[in-house]
Amino acid sequence: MGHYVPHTDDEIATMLASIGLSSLDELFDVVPDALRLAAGLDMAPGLSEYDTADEMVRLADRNRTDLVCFAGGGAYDHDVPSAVRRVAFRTEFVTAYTPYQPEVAQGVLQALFEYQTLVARLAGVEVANASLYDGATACVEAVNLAVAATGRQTVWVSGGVHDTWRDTVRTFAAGTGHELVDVPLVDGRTSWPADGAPGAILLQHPNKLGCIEDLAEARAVADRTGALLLVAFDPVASGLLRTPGSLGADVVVGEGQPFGTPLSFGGPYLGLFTCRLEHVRRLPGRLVGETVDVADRRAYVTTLRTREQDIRREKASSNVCTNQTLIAVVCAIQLSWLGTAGLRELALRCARATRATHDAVLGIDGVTPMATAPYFREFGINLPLEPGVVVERMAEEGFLAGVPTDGGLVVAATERRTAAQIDAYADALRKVLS
Amino acid sequence: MGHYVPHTDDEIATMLASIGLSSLDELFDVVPDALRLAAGLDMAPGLSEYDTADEMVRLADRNRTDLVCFAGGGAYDHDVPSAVRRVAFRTEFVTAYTPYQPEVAQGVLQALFEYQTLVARLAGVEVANASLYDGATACVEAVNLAVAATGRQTVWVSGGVHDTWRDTVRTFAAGTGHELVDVPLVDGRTSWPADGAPGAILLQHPNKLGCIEDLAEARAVADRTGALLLVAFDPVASGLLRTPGSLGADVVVGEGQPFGTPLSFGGPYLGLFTCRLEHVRRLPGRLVGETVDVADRRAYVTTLRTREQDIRREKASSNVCTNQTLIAVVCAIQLSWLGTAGLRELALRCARATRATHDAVLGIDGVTPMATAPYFREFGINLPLEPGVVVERMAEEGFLAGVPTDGGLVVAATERRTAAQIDAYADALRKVLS
Amino acid sequence: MSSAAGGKATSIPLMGRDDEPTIFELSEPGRVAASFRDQGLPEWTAEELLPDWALADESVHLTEVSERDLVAHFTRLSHRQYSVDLGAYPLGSCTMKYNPKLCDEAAALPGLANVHPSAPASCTQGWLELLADLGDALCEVTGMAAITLQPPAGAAGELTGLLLMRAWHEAQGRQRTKVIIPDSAHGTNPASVTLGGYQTVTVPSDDRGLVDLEALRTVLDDDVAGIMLTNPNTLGLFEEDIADIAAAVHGVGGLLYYDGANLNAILGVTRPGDMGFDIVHMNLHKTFAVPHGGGGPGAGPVAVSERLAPFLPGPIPERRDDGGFGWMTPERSIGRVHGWHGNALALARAWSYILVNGGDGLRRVAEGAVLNANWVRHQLRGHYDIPFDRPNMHECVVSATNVRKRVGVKAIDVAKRLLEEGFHSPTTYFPLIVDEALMIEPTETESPQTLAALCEALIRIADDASDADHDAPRTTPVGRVDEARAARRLIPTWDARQEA
Amino acid sequence: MSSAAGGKATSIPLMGRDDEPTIFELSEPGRVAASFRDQGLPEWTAEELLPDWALADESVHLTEVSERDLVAHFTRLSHRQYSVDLGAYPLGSCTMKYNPKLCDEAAALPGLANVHPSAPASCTQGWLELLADLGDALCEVTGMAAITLQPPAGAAGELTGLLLMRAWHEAQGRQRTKVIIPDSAHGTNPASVTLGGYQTVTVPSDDRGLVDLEALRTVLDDDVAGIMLTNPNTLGLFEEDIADIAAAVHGVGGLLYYDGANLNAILGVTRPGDMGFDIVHMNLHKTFAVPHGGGGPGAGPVAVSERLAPFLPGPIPERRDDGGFGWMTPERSIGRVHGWHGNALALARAWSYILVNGGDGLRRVAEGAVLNANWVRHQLRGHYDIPFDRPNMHECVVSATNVRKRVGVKAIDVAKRLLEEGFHSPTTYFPLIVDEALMIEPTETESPQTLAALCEALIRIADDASDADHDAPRTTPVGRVDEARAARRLIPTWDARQEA
Ligand SMILES: Cc1ncc(COP(=O)(O)O)c(C=O)c1O
Ligand SMILES: Cc1ncc(COP(=O)(O)O)c(C=O)c1O
Repeated sequence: MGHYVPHTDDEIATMLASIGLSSLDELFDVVPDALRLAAGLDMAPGLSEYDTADEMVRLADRNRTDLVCFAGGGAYDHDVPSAVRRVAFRTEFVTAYTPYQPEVAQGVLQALFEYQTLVARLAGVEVANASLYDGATACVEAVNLAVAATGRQTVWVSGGVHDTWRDTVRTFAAGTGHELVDVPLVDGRTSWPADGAPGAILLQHPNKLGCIEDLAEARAVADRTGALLLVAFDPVASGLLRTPGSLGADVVVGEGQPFGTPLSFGGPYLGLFTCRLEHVRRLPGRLVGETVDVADRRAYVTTLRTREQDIRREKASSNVCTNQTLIAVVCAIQLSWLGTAGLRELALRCARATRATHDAVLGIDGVTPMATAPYFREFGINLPLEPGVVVERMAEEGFLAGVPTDGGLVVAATERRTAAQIDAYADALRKVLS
Repeated sequence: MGHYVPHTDDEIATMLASIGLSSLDELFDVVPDALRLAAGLDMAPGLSEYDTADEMVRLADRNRTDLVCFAGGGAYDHDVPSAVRRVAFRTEFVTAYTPYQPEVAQGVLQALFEYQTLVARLAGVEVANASLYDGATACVEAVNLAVAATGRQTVWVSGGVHDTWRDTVRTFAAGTGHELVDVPLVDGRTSWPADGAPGAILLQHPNKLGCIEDLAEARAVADRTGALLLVAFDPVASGLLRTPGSLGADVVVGEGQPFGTPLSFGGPYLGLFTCRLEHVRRLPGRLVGETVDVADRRAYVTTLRTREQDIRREKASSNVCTNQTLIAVVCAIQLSWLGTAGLRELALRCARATRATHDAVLGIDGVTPMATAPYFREFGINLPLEPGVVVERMAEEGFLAGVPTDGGLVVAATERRTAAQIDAYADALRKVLS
Repeated sequence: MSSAAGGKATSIPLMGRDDEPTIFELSEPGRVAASFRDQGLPEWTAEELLPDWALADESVHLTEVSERDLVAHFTRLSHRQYSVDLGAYPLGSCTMKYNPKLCDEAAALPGLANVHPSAPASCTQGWLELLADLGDALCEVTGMAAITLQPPAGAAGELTGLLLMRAWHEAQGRQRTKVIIPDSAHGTNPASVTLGGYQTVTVPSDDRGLVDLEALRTVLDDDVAGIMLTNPNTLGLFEEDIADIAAAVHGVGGLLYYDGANLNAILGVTRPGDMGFDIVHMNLHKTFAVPHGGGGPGAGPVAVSERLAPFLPGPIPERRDDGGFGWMTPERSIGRVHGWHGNALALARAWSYILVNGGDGLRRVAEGAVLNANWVRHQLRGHYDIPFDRPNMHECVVSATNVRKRVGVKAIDVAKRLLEEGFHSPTTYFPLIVDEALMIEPTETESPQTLAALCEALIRIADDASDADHDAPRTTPVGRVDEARAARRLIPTWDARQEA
Repeated sequence: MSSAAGGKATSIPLMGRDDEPTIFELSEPGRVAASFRDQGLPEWTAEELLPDWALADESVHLTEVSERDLVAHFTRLSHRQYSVDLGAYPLGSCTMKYNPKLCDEAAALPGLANVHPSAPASCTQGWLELLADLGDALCEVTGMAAITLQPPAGAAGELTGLLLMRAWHEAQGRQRTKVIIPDSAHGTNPASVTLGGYQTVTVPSDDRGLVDLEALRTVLDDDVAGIMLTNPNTLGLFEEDIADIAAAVHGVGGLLYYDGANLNAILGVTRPGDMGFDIVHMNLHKTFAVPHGGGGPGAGPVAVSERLAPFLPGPIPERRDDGGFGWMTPERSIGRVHGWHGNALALARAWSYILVNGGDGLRRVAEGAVLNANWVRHQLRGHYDIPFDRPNMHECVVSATNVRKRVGVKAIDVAKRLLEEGFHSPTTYFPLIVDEALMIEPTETESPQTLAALCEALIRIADDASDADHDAPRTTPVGRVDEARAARRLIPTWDARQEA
């Protein structure tokens, strides 16, 4: 229906005439006949807005949103306050482009400056960029930075990094030629090789089984091997745990979805990328900095642009252009809404719900822990049944039971989970397993 | 929980000290002890935002929104495009107050100026105010204006005016002492008394049975009796029918809900009030006018304020202060979205759906028309069963069957109703009546 | 305290100076935004459906714009509009507090918004429960026995109340002609009195700024139907003699009407019912976080004491013994005052606000509002006249008389200057008994930092006042607007302008 | 045509001059906005739950603000931001078209937004059907056989495409080292080539602004893995020799990669697949109405021809014979390129956009875009240099060289001046082969009135250019920003500023 092309027939005729054409087809005379799509696209004709909305609702209704969520694995079921939604999705933020003209983009630029400050604090390092795609691709960029910084191609990757994140790192390593060495978890903690000279060591904290890693030890390994320490962290954990930066991480990346972004079937999410100041010139993606305007008024602008692809081209630190700015704005607003006390409270409530869930399910026959190491907001269990089957059966009971990994199931509980839901979950699991 | 009082305990202490108090209670020392609420309010403590939202959802889920709507009677089930919702509820419109300071209220003022223009055009008269509460109270104000203008207390009120609207007019007449004379419908049209000298005659067009009134005749009656002609119109009808103003109405009022406002269980709706220029000094409520600022720039401001209660006090033309501005803004945006062609198309589609429904149900045994006069977007039927019972039974079948009146049922169909829904409706009604 | 003020709209000057063309100027023949769903019906023509005599010769001309231009036009207009979400709005008597966003979302729930008002009770149990719960809560807050939620605004509540007064007196078999209001009353009070069929008798305020009890006694006789009061009154002062006033009015068989515009000040502290009031209206758009929407919609429920309950407008939601809900109409009801059930979605907002605050939170609201207003009065002392310099409640009324005498700068100039400082202006020239009145209601949602910045600005304005202030505001989308010309040369529509 | 321009943000020139304090300056110790639901769990302390060695000594300091101040702060920031919904955004290569609001609402549907990405297919049939439908539609639009929806942006799509190229060549048992790109290519192309493990070989454009076929032939050898092209290219010109180019590249066993940033120009007119391309990425945030969000998120699906399908990232949604949907991973998949399924909600927006437009509507989009861009080129002729003055597609690149020579006013000055006129600037200094380049892409959603106003402004700027233009913009929230200083004296966070 092309509702969104405003031109009237008269206007089209006038405009065509003024450029010396007599039909819209002539606009495409430069396209060789052989390449013209004679019959047009083989697609249904356009619908009205309302029929379109009805179809979208039909599709949405075919998803189970009634499931009480105990799944995590990098995507967490947190509450989002109305204020954050309302403000973050104001059309000035939603329909703006990259702030190439800072004089009319102070809104987005300042929001990103505040975002960078908040995220750098969570990571415990000096610099955060203006966002990357997601946690998985942030790991890829961290590896690239480290290899460039150390000139060493080998990277030790902990088995505690989410499976899909490791797969992603591996996919891109095929292009860069990095050599990835898988490092196993032993009772829920990464056990590093005795020797070797990697350019970087990458681990996740807390890791995919929910276990809290020994970052001090990891730092020691990095020092011993001359590698950079790359930590994929859960930013919510910084509400209670020491920050990776404070424990010596060189690059700290993570997934920002927990701050204001719904589960969204996996995207758009938010790639957090932070590092020590010494690495800022290798930082991937955009960076906003404070400066002044001609009248010496405070102003913000994207800076150190010479790192970027549009200027440095094949020598750029990364190929990232479009990032996840709007989600970064959401994150900044959500973190401001939580505030210092709220972040701690959020982390504490996740930990409490997880402990309660842990205690409830480990009482069930045949359920054993995947690891004994301390956990924060999720934990792994071994089951007498294939985890995929358990997930399907639990769905029939109204629960998303968890995320299967390493033959077990990782169960997460956020501040949204109540005692009643946790009890019901345990009862359902007992029923499914019996 | 008082989440919305920002003060910290330290700040409260500092502020109290600076005004010479030592406790919050002392703020209320001026309230005699005998009047103090010692025990506090007998109400539950505050909830979190999320628990509050859950409770609101619980209540919302107890309403049947699955019913396919064939009810009208002044509240119509129209589609509202996303663009209208998104723009009208921008926070600058939602959280602004009455434009007492025009220099910082040009947004609302210009939107109202555009609203007044659009609504005056629909009515076919020169002036529209900035909104009243709803269609029913707009009728009250019309009667008050007419009585003041003619100095005659008697008002002839057509039986074709919605029952609830007539009740409302009657309620307020108790205060003003107007004498209301009910004028009956005969086969769907108002049949005016031969003689009498009313200050005004009020009819609805199309009327509560959906029938198109003979406004030319009404004008003749008004001329003969020296009364003002007050017409409560359906603004959607102006998409096809002659406007009341073009047929001689002095005051044209109506319900603006059909333009962008969901059914909303009856409110907030929008009282449309328009009249001929000669009556502008008796206009109830606010009026926006165009003017200039000191620099001769175009500007808008509320005008002819001397009519209003805050200045004229007991001699004011009305007591209205707060009106329905936001709904007027919604209406202006919806009318702009519909546009000239869209309004006509909307009216035509309502008329088509209503005709199709009419033809489908009148084929059913025992169903007879309440009137044979031409109808526009709803029509009345007599049923072999008590209409209230039919409505209940039809609800079980998934339909809101219509609005009962005068022992019959008035059935309406908008542009949202499809051939399939109309057939299903007729089948259900056949089933219910058999 | 940190330097920056949260509630100061430091970006206010951002609003466009360039004027925005009207939607009519953006209109272009043939442009269309509208689209309609596929109905699958025969495409009957208008002529096939309707009689010729009824059909218009040509369709009403509205606009012809694209959705893109429509959205941009109204978005740009929104950038020319001040609002609570941009900055502080200390507009006395209007209670321009911050309204929690959760209330917006509650009111937008499809389960509430997509319900036809005529749907039978069996299909609207959620709505009925909500309205019944809200009614109970409002009765508890005001100390009354029964309530109607129909009145769509305060003034509508007032008139409803006066009609209840009239019905009650008639039921007692007496005709009364007068209603007393104080000289500080809001304009809607006398206007409503007239529409209620009564004459207004004005009673003066004494030097405390309170109702002059002696003067009141002199006008009280058995022709008095009742009295309308706000408490705290429009000066923001608590009517300390309210018990005596009530006794005196009741003594002559009159009723007391409570104008609830200032209820925010006493939530959980004291109740109109306990003060002796018989009829109470509330402005949910002031006290219970219904946003003002540029002038409305609001909601003005009216609560009454036991003896007036039988006269309330109907229908009223009621709890059934089976736990369900239904509608009932009081036997001696004055009839309905709204086409349906009042501004229902506004009522839903108010309910969500009450739920989130709870009884404890509502008391905090009053404490915050009164604390802020008293703090402001103390700050302004010495810079503005304070005609009634005593502990106030939720608002304080100061006067620019001294400034006018000194440099000829009036309250309106102060108001316009404040706009330049990034704040909305206080209410000016009301109440009428204070000249050069500036009525300041900070509300509880503004922080001490914001109040400090507001007071600094007001003080700077008073101390540095000069002739130049008559040219204020200079940083707003338009400069001072010529109101006189608007009335002299009336242009109420775009069409009138075309002819003009 | 009416005088007023719908797309001109006439309110922009006054966006706030006052700067807005940072959220950190608004922060006040003890202030809280957050609230949490009642979990009904034991209130274990952190020490009871976690080992001491892991616990932080003090919590990370974020902010301490009220919800009211939070909302006002970000609302005011939004008033300091230009956006498509405020006015025209003729930013070449970015396709800043108006995005229908219905797409926003589609993406906000709880049934789409509240689904965990790990939920089993049995619980996400709606999502799988949506993704499968979208994939089919995008394959039809591009003329390809299979697709991955995982890449979250164009650059990610490029790199995914290059890894597919590499995997394919390896499967053929050969190692190739070079990828050819034209000198007019976007920066992400060479950057992606490097990350794909290839060397970039640049081929010049000829005097038509098209790939120099002869020059191309000279660099083609069996070490060439493939070529990356946009068509229309970044000059907005259609590569007329594309068939010969494809033949030549395929002749040496290379693959053709299509950078879909300019797909808007050819929707329903011609297809990369028909031109001979093997791999195609689309920028759904350009062509399919995903709003840019201030820089993202977008979506960059990659479609491929039959022979490359087995290498696609997985999992991929597939239709089951029983009518249901499931996930499958191609047997020789290069692996995943995103943590989950890509920017799913952006994909949902795109699907709603395709549904509402349909095949017919998409062709109209291309027609409107190309018509607008050609009309603009004709208007600007004589005022700006037009290096390649021939029929263009969706955008035209003009040069301010003449203006610079005349009065020393550069492309950047023209861009800043245009901000004063209430429009966003065109893309400047890209493509690199045009000096003082101004790359103008009006998009199809701007009306002729808007284009006329835009061209008038651009012409006025060129004709009246003077030294004063170096001071532009003067009416924006801030004046010209010192970018050099930002890099020299790096302040990437509020904390760095405190130390600085
Ligand atoms: C003291 C007082 N009474 C009555 C009213 C009228 O209320 P409404 O505007 O809701 O009709 C107001 C409103 O400003 C007021 O301030
Ligand atoms: C021609 C061209 N190619 C590639 C890209 C990169 O796409 P994205 O920004 O989505 O990564 C762009 C974006 O501006 C572009 O214009």
